[in-house]
Amino acid sequence: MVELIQISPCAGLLPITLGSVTLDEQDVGRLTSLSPFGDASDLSAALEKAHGCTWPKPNRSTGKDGGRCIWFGRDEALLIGPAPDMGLAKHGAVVDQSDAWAVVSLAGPGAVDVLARLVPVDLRDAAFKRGHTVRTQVMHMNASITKLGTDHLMIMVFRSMAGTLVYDLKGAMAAVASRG
Amino acid sequence: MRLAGKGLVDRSTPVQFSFDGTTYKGFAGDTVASALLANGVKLMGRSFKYHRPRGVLSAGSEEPNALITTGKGAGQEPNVRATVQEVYDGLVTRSQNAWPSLDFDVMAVNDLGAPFLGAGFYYKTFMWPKRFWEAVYEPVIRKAAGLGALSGKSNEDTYERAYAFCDLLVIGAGPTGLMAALTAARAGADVIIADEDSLLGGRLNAETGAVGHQSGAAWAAAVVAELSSMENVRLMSRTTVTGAYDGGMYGALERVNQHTSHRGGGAPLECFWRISAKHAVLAAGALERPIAFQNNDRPGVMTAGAVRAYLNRWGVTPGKRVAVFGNNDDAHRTARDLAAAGVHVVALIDSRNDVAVPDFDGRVFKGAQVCNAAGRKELESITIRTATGEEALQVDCLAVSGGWNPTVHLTCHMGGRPTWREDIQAFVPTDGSIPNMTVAGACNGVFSTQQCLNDGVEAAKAALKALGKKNADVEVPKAEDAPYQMSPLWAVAGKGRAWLDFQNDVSVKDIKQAAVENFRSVEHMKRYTTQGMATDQGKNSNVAALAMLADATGRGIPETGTTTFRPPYSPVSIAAMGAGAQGHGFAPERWTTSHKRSVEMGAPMIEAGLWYRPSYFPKPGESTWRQSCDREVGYVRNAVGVCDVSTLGKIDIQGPDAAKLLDFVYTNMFSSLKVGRVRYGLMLREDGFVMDDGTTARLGEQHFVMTTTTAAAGNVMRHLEFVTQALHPEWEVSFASVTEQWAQFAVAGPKSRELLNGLLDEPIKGESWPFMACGPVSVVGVEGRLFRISFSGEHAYEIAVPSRYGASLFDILLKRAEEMGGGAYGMEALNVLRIEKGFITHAEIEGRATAFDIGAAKMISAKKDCVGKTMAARPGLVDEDRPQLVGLKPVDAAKQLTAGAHLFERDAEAVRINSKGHVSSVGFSPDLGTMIGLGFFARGPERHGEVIRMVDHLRGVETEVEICHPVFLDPEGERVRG
Amino acid sequence: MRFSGWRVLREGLTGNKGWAPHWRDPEPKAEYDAVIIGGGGHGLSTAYYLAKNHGMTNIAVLEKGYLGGGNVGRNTTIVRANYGQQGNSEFYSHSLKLWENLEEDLNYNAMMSQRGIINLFHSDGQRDAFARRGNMMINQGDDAELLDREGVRRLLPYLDFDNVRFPIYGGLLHRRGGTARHDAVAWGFARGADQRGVDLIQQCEVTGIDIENGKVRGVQTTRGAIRAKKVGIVVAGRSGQVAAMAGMRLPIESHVLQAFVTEGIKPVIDHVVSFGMGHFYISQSNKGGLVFGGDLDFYASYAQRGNMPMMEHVMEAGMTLMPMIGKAKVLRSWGGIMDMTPDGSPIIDKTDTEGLFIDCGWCYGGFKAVPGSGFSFAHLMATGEHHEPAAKYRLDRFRKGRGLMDEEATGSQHNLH
Amino acid sequence: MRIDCPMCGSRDRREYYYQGGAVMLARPAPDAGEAAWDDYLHLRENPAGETEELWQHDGGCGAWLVVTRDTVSHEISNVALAEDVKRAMRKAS
Repeated sequence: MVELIQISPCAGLLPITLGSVTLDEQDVGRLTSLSPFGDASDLSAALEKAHGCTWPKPNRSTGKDGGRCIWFGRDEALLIGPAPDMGLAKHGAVVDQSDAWAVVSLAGPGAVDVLARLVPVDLRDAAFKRGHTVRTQVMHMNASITKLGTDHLMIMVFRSMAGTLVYDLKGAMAAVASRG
Repeated sequence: MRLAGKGLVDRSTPVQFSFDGTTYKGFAGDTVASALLANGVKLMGRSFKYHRPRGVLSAGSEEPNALITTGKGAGQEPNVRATVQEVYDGLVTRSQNAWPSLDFDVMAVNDLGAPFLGAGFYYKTFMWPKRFWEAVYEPVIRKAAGLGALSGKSNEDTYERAYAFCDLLVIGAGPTGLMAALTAARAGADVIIADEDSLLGGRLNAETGAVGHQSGAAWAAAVVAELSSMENVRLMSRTTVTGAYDGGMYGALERVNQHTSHRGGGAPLECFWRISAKHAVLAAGALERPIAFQNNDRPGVMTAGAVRAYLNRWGVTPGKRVAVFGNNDDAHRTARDLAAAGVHVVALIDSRNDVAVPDFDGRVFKGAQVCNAAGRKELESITIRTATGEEALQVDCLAVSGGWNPTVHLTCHMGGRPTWREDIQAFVPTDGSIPNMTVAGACNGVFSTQQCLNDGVEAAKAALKALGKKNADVEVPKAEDAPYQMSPLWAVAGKGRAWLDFQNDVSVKDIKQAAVENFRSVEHMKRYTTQGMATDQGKNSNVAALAMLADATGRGIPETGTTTFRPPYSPVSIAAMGAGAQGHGFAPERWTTSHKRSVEMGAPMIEAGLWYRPSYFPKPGESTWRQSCDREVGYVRNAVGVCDVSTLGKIDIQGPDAAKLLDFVYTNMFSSLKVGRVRYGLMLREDGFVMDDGTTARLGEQHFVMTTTTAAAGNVMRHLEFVTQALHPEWEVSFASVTEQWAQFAVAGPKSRELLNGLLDEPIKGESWPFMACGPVSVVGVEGRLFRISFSGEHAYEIAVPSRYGASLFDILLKRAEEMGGGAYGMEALNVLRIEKGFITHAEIEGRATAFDIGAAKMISAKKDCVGKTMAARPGLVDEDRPQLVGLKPVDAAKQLTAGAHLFERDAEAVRINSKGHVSSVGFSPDLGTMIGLGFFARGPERHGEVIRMVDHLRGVETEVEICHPVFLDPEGERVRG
Repeated sequence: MRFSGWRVLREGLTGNKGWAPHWRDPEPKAEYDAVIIGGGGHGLSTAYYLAKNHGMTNIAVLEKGYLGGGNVGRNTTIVRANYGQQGNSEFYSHSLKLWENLEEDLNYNAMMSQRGIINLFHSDGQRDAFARRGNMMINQGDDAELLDREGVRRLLPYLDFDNVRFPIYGGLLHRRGGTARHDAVAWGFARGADQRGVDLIQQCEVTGIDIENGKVRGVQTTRGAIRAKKVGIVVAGRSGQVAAMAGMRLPIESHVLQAFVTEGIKPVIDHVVSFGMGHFYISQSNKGGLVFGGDLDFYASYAQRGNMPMMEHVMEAGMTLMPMIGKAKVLRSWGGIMDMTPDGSPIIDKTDTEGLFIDCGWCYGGFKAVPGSGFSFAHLMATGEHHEPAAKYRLDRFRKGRGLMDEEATGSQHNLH
Repeated sequence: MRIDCPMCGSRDRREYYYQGGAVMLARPAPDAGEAAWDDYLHLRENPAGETEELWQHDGGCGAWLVVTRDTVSHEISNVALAEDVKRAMRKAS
C-alpha cells in the first residue's frame, strides 16, 4: 500500500544553536491566507466568531498560540493554527498556505542582534514589541517576522528558500556569537 | 624613539610584529606607524609616480605615504594605513610599490625623468607607432602604476553587514562628539556614537591640555565609561562613518578584528553598517594641512599635530632634533610639548612676524619660512629663509602646520558644497547640506577645546529639540580656550618641486602648468594633474592646490572653486560592502520538493528564475547528455514520463470580479471559461509585446488558478497588483501566490492515465477528465488537484499535492513510471518535446515578440479591452515584414541547427542587412531523426516548404534549412485528446 | 602645437616653458552658422566633425559649466560594439572604427585600449541569446567569439568557477572592445575643434531657444543672445529641460547610475568583464584602480549620487563572481544622470522646428558612442540627411512602434534598460 | 533613502520597486488615439524637482504607492496608497 509521507520545509537542517541563540523549525499548524474582497469588517467579525481573533491592524497580530492571526500585507492576514472555518469564504478569499512557508523560531539572548545582520527593520523591544509583526526582507528574501517575546521571533519565508534562510541565519548567528 | 612615562599605550602588554621581514616590538595600543617610529624606522613607503622615499605624514586615516601591505596568502591586504593599523602579536606587514626593496627601488629612476613626466604628459605622447600603445607603452605603465597588490586568491575571511537604528548618530568621539552624545544620552535619546579610532577621545588623547580637573584623555575615558553603562547608547569604536545618504541613512565600516589575529570561522574581519538615524551630529574634527616647499616630502617631515599625537598618545618622538614650522599658534604647542618631554627642539619657525611664542630652549624664527629639506631617505637638514638670508639647520624631524581644514567630507556626500571662511582660511560645511544633521566643533571651524565642548552640548540640544525630547542637565567642564590665529601660507616660493599631493606626486609646478595649458577650472586641474585623486581623496592637499590654482589664474580662492568629496570618507573594502554574497549568498536558492531525489539520481541541476531544475537524469552506460535526453523523450512519446513543474508560477485568484481581471490581463476571454476547465492564455505588456503565457483553470465560479512561466512569475504577480490597485481598485478580487503551496508534477505519455489511476482514490474513467479538464482529486488520501493539460502534445496530466507530500509523491510517480517503461524527464527532454509540438517558451517570447510574430494575433479578442491591446496595434508591431514564428528543419537530416544563428535567403551573403530572422530554439527529435528548431523569419508563415540558409558564424555552422509549420508532430492533436 | 614624444622631450629639456593652452577661451560672437548646446563628449565631437567633415567652422559650443564635465568625465570608460539589434549594431560598429583611429586623428592620447570585453553567461538560454548577439556582431563585420567555460577560465582564471550562485557556462568575447581615458577623449575633441576654429564657450548657460515661424533663430544665454541658423541640443542629463525650451516633451526619464573606483593596486584584471546575472562590470584603469559599476539605482534622479542598496548589490555581485577582489577598497563612488528611453536606445534626429536638432537618450551607453554620435549628428546638422549608421535613431519610433531597438527586451519602462 | 509606507511605516529603499511616473495611473481609453498613448507610455515631464511616482512596497506589504519626491534632493514630501489616489481620480472625473 502506497502512502504519501510528509516532509517539513527545514527537515534535516535544524535545529542549530550558536552562542546563546537557537534556531529551530516551528510546527504552527495550518496557515491560511485571508483577503477580503472589499472592506475587511465582515471578515473580521466572522473571524472573531469562528476563531476568537479579530482582523489585525497593519504590523500587528491578534489571538494567541493555537489561534493567531497576523497581518500579512496589504489586505491580507494569515490565520495560524486552526483549520479555517468555511464561513470565512463568504467574505473573502481563503487560501490554504500551510505548505507554502518555512516557519522557524529564533530564540535566546542576542536573537535580535542576529536579525540586525539581515533585516532592514528595527526589531529591538523598544520599537518592536511582543505581538508586533512586519513584512520585510531577510537578506534577499521576502519574509514575515513576528515577535513572540523578548529575544524570541518567528520568521517565515517561502518554503523553497528554507535552505537559504538557514544559511543566512547561521552566518549571522556565528558572527554574533563570535563577538561574545 | 619611545619616551619613558609618556603616552597611553599599554606598556604591560608588549607586542611583536614584522615589517619587511624584520621583527619589531611595540605595545598594545600602538599603530604600525607609532611602533615603527618608536623603533627609529622612518622610511615607510614610496610614492606613486616618482617612487620617492616617504615617511609617515599624519597620525590618522588620511595618511598618504605610509601605506603598507598586511597579511599573507589569501589574507594579504594592500594599501593599509600604517597610521591606522594597530599592532598585534604575529602581525606581518611589508612595504609596497617598491622593487626590489623599499630601501633600493629601481623605479625611483622615474624621479630623474620628472621633467618629461609632468602633469598630463601621457596625453601628448605614446601615440606612435600606433600599435605600440597596447603592445609596449600601456603594459609598462600598468605595471609601474598601482600601489599594493591583491593576493589574486579568493577571499577566505568573513565579512559582515548589519543594520542599526538610532535617534541620534554622533560622528566622531572627540570633545565635541563625546559632549553631544553625553547630553543626548542623559536626555534618554537612543544614541550611537562612532569613531574611527580604537580609543575614543579624538584630539584629547593627543594633547596635554586639561578638561576640568583631569587630563583630556582621562576626561574622555570617564565620559566613555558613563556612556558604556547606558542602555540607550551604542559606542562604536574603530568605526568610520563612510557615507551620508538620503533619508538619514549612513554607511559605516567597523574594523571588528583588524586589530586581532582572529580570522575565519564566524568572526568577521570587518562589518559594514547601514545606520538609520533620525538626527546626526557631525563632530568629525579637523585635519591639519602641510605647507608646500622644496622637498617637503622627505621622511621626517610631518604635520605638527601628528608629532604631538605620537608624543602624547603613543609616547614616541619621531626625531631627536626637531624643528617646528607653522603659520599658526597651534604649531607652537608641538614645540612646547616636545620641549616639555625633553626632546631637543632645534627651532620654531613661524611665518608670521608679529607673534608671541612659548618659552622654550630653542631658536625662534619669526617671519621666516622653511624653503628646502635635505636627506633622501631620512630628513637631515632644513633650510630656513629669513629676511636676512638663508640658514641650514641640522634636524631629523620637521613638524609642519599650515593650519587646519574642518572635516567637511560627509557634508559633501549629498551634493553640498562647503563655504569658504576667510578668517580661518578654510572651507566649512554649508548649513543644510545633509538634512537633519548638525555640524559641531572643529569640523564647523570651532577650534578651542572649550568651544568644542560647548558646541557639542548645543548640537545635542538642537537634535533633542528636533526629536521632541527634553534636555537633560549637563555641566560643561572648563578647558583650554585659546583663539586660533593664523595667516595663510600655502607654499614657500622657490625653485625645485614643492609637493602638494604626496601620493600622486603632484607639485606646485604641475598646478601652474595645468593653468598655463588652460586647465583653469578646478575639475580640469584635478583631472589633468591627478591632484586629489589619490587614496586620501585630497584630504591633505586639495585646499592648498586650490590656492595655487587661484594664484596661477589671478582669482580668489572662493571664485576659483571649492572642494567636494564623494563617499566613502575613507576607503572601504568590497568584501565588507558585499558581505554575505560570496559563493551562494548572492541570491536565494529555491529548491523544489524533488530536488534532493533529482540530485541523488545524478541530474545536473540548472538555474531557472532562482529555482533549480534537473537538466536530465543520466543512466549507467550513457556517455552524453543527448543519450539521456533521447531516452527521456521516448518515455513521454511511448510510455510515461514524470517531470516536476512546481516552479511554474501559480496564482490563486478569487472574488466577484476575478473573471473581469483575467479578461483584462489576458488577450483572450476567460469569463466564458466553464468551471472545471482550463484555457491557454496570452498576456501582453502595456506596450503591446508579449509578457507571458500559460494556462488558467477555473475551479469555481469566482475562483481561478493562473499558471505563469517560471521566469515571469514575479513580474506577473506585480502586474496583477498594479492592475488591481493602480488601475481598478474598484474590482472585488483577491489573489495570492500558491506556487509554494503545491508540488506539481507533469505525468505525460500514453500510459499517464494508467499510472495515475493507481494513485487516485477515484480513478479516471473514460472521458471523465477530457483534455483541458481540471478539478480536485484525492491522491492516496491526500487532497490534490488534477489538470489534464499537456506541454508535450501527449495525453498528459499535471497532478498537484500540498508541498509536504511532494517528495514522496515524486518517488511514487517515478517508481510507477519505471515499472511501466517510463521514468523521470528533465529540462532537455521537456525542451525537445515542446519544440516538436511548436510550443513556445521565453526563448521565443523573449520580450521583443508580438502576438502577431508568434501567430497569435487572433488571440487578441476584439470583444474587449485588455492590457497591451492598443499598443499592439501600432503599425510597427503588425508589420507584415516582421520575422514570424516558423518551424525549421535541416535539408540534410544529418546537419546541425544552432540557437542564436541568423537566417538568410539561400543565396544571400550572411551580413547584417540580409539577416531576416534567427533561430530561437533547437533540439534533436528522436522521432524525426533530425534536429528541429523554432525561429523567426520575415513573412515566414507564407513560405513553408522553402529552403533558406542558417549561418552561425560563432560556432562555424552553416546549414540549409526548410521553413515548415512549427508543429512537427501530430499536427491534428490526436494524441493529446486520445 | 603638435603633440609627440619629441615635443615632450624638447619641452622637458627646456623647462617645460613652451606649452600652450589646449584651447582658447573666446568671447561669444553675436551670430554663428551653428550652435551646439552642450560641451560634453557628444557636443565636442559634434563640433569637431562639423568642422572637419563639413567645413563648418563658424560654430560655437555653449557649455554651462566646464568642458567635459558631464557623463564623459564620470563613467566606467568602456568602448565596445557588441550590440544585437539592427540600428544599434551598425552605429556602434561605426563608432568603434572611429575610436580605433582617434589618437592619430586628434593628436591626443586618449589611451584607447582594446583589451577585450567578456560578457559571461550562466545558462543555455543565455548562451543562445549571446550567440544571437555575437552573430549579429559578425554579420555587421565586427568581432565576436563564443567561449565555453574552459575558454573563460583561460582568460579569467580568478573567477569563482566552483562555488558560485550562478555558475559560469561561458562568455562572449569581443576582442576589439576595451577602455579609453575618458577625460582625454573630451579634451582631445575640444582641442581638435578649437584648432579648426570652433569657439568653445564655457560658463555659458542656455536659457532659451528662439523660434520664429517654426524656424530656429538662435539661443538666449547667460552671456547674451546668440543668433544661429542651426542649433543642436546635446545635453545628456538635461535633455528634457533644454528640449522644453523649444516646447518639446521627450520620451526620456532621467536616472542615476553609480560607478565605483578602488584604490590603486597592481594589475590584476586585464579585460573588461561583464556579469549579466549581477548587472556588474569591471575593468582596471591604467592607474591601477578597479573601475566598476552595476545597474541603475532605478528611481528618477538628477542628483548625481546614489544610495546604498544598489552600491551593496554591486559589491555583492563582485564578491560572488570574483571573490579575489574583496580586499580592494572602494576609494570613490559617484553617480551620473542617464537619459533613459523606452527602448534603451538613443535619439539622433531633427525636430518639428526647422534648424533645431537633438541628440539624446544615450541611457548608460553614451561614452562609447562619443565619436560616432558626433560624426552622425554633425552629418545630420550639416546636410539635413540622416547618416546611415544612425538612421534608425528616430524620435517617432515609439509612437509608431517601428524600428524599436530594445536590447534588453524589457519593454517601454524607462528604467529597465 | 527611506520611504514612509502608509501601511508599514518608514522603510529602507531596498524594500521598494520603482516603476515610473504616476501618469501611469491615468490609462487612456483604447480609442484615445496615438498621441494619448504615446504620452501615457513614453513621453515624460521628467522634471528636475518635485514629481509624482509609482512605487511598490514589494519587499513589504505589496501596496502600490504614489510617492511625491524631488528628483534633485531626493526629498519625499508625500506618500499615498495608489488605490486611494486612483479612487480619488475617479471621483474627480
